[in-house]
Amino acid sequence: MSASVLVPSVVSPVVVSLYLPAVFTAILAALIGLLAISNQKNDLHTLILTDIVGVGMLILVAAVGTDLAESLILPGLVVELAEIMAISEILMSREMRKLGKTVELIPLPLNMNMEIMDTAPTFIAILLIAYGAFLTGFTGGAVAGGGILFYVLSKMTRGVPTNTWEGIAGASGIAWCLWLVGFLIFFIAPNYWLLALFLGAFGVFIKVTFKVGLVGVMGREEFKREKE
Amino acid sequence: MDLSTLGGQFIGIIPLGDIVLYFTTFNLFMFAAVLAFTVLIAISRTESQVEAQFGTLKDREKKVGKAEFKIRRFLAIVCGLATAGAMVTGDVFDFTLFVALIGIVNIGIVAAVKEIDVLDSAFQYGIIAMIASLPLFGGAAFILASSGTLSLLEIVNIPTTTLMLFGSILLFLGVAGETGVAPFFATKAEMFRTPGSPFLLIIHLSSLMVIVRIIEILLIINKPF
Amino acid sequence: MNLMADILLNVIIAFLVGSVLFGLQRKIMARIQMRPGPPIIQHLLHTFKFFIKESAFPKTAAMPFYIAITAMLCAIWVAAVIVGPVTEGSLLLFFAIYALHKIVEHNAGSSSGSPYGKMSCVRAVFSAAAELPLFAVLIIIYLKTGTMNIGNIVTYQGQYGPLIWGIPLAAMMFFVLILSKAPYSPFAITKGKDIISGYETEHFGLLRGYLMISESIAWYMLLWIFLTVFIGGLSPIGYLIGMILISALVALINATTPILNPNHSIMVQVSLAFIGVLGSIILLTVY
Amino acid sequence: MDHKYGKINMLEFINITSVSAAIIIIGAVGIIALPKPIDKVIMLTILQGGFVGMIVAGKYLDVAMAAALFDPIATVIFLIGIIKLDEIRKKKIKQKTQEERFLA
Amino acid sequence: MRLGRLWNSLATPKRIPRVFSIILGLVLLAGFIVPLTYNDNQLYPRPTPQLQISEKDPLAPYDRGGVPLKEPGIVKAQYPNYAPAEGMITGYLSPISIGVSNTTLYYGTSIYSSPGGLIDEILYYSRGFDTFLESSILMMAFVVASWVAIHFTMRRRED
Amino acid sequence: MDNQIIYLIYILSFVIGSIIGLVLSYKKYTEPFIKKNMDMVALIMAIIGWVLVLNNPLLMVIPYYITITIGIFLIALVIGMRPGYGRYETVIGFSVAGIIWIIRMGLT
Amino acid sequence: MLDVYVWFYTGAFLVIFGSIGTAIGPGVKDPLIRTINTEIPAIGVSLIFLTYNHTIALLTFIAATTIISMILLRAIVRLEEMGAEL
Repeated sequence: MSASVLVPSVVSPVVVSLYLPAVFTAILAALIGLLAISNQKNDLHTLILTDIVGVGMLILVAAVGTDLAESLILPGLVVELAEIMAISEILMSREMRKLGKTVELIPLPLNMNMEIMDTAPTFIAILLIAYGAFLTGFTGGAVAGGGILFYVLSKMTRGVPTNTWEGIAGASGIAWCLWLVGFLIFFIAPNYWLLALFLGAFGVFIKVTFKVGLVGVMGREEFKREKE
Repeated sequence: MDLSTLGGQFIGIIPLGDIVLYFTTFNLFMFAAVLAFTVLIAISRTESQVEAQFGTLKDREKKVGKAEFKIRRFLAIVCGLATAGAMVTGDVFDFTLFVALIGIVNIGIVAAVKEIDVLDSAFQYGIIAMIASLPLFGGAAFILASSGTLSLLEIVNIPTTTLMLFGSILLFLGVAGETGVAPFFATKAEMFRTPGSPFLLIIHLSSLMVIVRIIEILLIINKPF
Repeated sequence: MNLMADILLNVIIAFLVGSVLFGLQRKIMARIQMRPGPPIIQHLLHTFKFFIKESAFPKTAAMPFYIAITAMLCAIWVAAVIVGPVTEGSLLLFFAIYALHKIVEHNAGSSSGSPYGKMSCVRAVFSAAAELPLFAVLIIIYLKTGTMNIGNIVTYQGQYGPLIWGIPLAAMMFFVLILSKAPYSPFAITKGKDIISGYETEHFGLLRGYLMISESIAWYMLLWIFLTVFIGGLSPIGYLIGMILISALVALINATTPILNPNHSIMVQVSLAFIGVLGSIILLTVY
Repeated sequence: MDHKYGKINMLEFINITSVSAAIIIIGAVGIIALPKPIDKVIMLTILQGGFVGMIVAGKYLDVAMAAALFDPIATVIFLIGIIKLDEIRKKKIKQKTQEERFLA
Repeated sequence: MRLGRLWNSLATPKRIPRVFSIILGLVLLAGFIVPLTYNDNQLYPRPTPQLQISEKDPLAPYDRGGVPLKEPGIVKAQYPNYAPAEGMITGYLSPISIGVSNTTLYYGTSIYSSPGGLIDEILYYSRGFDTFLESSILMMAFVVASWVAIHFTMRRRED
Repeated sequence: MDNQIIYLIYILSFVIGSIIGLVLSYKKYTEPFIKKNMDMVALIMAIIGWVLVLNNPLLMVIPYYITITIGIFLIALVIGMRPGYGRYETVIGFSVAGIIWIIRMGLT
Repeated sequence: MLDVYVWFYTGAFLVIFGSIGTAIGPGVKDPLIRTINTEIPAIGVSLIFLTYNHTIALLTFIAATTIISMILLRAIVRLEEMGAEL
């Protein structure tokens, strides 16, 4: 394996030649999204359309085409995900307050008698969690969290009390601290970099998993609500 | 061109791998001021608004509930720390992340209130913050693509290209959107109608301080001479 | 020790001159409106008066905050004096101080719990949108002179003549900013009489005294920055005459114009800032 | 890729990449063109199938695995959403008609 | 006073996102004119796309050399002097990934090497502070969303 | 630094003079400004004050800052009087001093 | 090498086409349809990531897209259930 195959001294000409079309694609997509937003009066639609603007941002970052760019995509992605979640929650709470108690929320029984809903979720969820456990870090967290989320969403696990919720949130807070300790070890005691790496990777993994799993707990409220 | 032309005396750096925090008089002053405000917020109670009621002679008192108080104080402290970080970071992408953190926390501080109007402006502000993530990260990516580095301490020695100028304009728009600054303050001003002034202070503080800081960064990236 | 004495000296000068200028301004406004008007010393006496009055704190206030905010306002303007006349530091730092001033102004209003303070707070946030672009005039100065250091700007002007001829639009923008900080000005929406005294409504006694001290220092400092940056290298007498002239001009404008509606005030300032920045950049590229 | 078909030139283009590209484009056009949500979801699975093909062409089998795991999830989520919305809308129409009848 | 009415309408919260998107769109239009000068002397460059995979490298596309725990991989960082253990994480492979890379060519095994591998070097070490912020952003978003969900959406009958 | 101390002294003397002038004038005049009489004491003080300030090189014996301080104090006494009072005196004092100053300039 | 360009331009096409479809496609007044349409640009971005060999970013993006569409669907269903008129 020659060194140039491992790490070249400059960015490869393929990436350089693709930079212009990539940036144009991103700008076009963003423009379409922005124009649509500027014509949009419905708040929910605006929220959906911001997704496209986010796509433009991801392409802009990816177009740099280095390892650095890849590691910068992850924050962008996370910011996008995080904001969409917080804002959609605010939108719902606003509408709920606006309508007040006059409109009673009618809990609907959901009759989904699909074969796939009984067998698939457990299997897929287990696969995802196992796979996520291999990956660690952000990716692993997102994958495993997606598995948990999916499981919670499609299974009848009702009645998760607030305590459990706070417990999960607390666990992810501790995981965050683990990651922080790992980060500090890197610079205070560089000899133990391996320990720091493991702390960091698993801290972020646990944190992201639990956090994503929480979405499922929130989602359960809507999709699996039965007559109270 | 060096950093001391803009911010006064160069005091020192804190290296964290590729991300280097640096201090000039200017950065240090802003850092200290933001931290002072954060401490003040952490120890303060909230005020209660007293409003006259129609029809009677009674007053209505609007207070911040205990659960609301706790979460908002927590978010306000996080916001203060993030702002303090944004004051001293010497890395463009790190700065954008700090700004994104400030944006999401700001939304959170107002999302915890009950007034519909305030929630509405929180939502509109959130939408702007989401749209603004495009110019924010996109601008940083342009700067990276054209200069080959993200560290301000290196960029200061690189001659400006047109793409860097374009990237920094985008960066500025992104920061403006993410912190809700001119002329988008209208959404933000609406959010201040709710009680809880110490927490609202941090929203305003963060946006103004970040704007001051982004001007320094823009001047570092774009060297007119 | 010498530095400390220097700071103290400058702060006292700033306070006294600022107060007297405020008094002068009121006097001129009164004469224009055919009233006798208060003595010039009135504003200063008011400041002293508040220190011997009883201090009361509203029950609804956000406690340590409500008090600390006045001390904060004082501290940042003292810092401004240190940056300005004492050490001749970076203009950017002065910009930061001004931004902090906006924050404190905003929060002095809202921390009391009074509806008037709240209104003033909302307007302060709103007006920050307009005043910061005006303050961004400092960037134009940087583009023109290539430095942010006040001392270097003064030497630059010694070489090439006052900046007010080179970048008149920037000077205009800064003047609008100064105007917006003056009491009774068309842009003084945070202290408009429709909301009693704006953010100061619920600060009594000692606290009000501190607020007034810092306002005087702020007025002096804004004028000082204007004169130093745009005219440059004046003798103390020159500064005094310049400040009196600007105060008189501001008083003339204030006495003859109504206070604007908040939205309009903001948009007028934003439009002025827009014209100013664009025009200055065009002027810079032409020359 | 598949050079055993190399006799005819045209067939050289029929490799896994171009086939999946074609599938993807069909899926994309289908998603936009078809009006009914259920049809859209079916086209979405086609689109995702093409996407997995693309990844396989790039030989990133682990990514293909993850994509293969997540695609059905997306489908199921959309299905749940569609069914739920359908139910709500039907109920609303029913309520409306009932109200109209009551008024009449 | 048409101007006044325009100013009033610009200050309506509901309109601001739309105004912002129009302004942003106008600025982005300039992106078509700006000369996109790509500086190919970047930090952390990577080989040509698909090069490693066609060279039948089992660690593609994240192979940057190095021997696990012994020799650092090749990393072109910004400030090598501030990162004493540079390249070690890139070179590190977890036992699983060593096993996988010995048996097959077509799994981008560096994913299994997590913790370790190039992206981890950037994410946790040389630009670790970014990750710190990133995970904080995620955490704050979840704090906000879950707080709103718990206090408003779920307990709506209480107020 | 020394310069600044001197200016501080000037300002202080102005402030103190104004306060004293205000207090004394309130004692002296109990009604608002109605009569347009000239106050001789104030007139003399204003003339002396303005002459001292503008023409301090004439008194070579005393250091200039002391002269100016006294002059400013006297001016402030008159300016700082109750609203309406002391206006004409100030104008007259200023014009007398100005004439002297012009003559002095013309002679040298 | 050709593959890379096929991926890239297919991705770019999907991004632009999908964006247009999401913005003004038929029936996008229904938020559900609009959300399904956003999947097209998402796949396009995935292909562009694949072009640059951003493997880990690609994996995370696939997971994140699913989560985002779930969040959006939740909001849609919920708002519809409330009968909110936005």
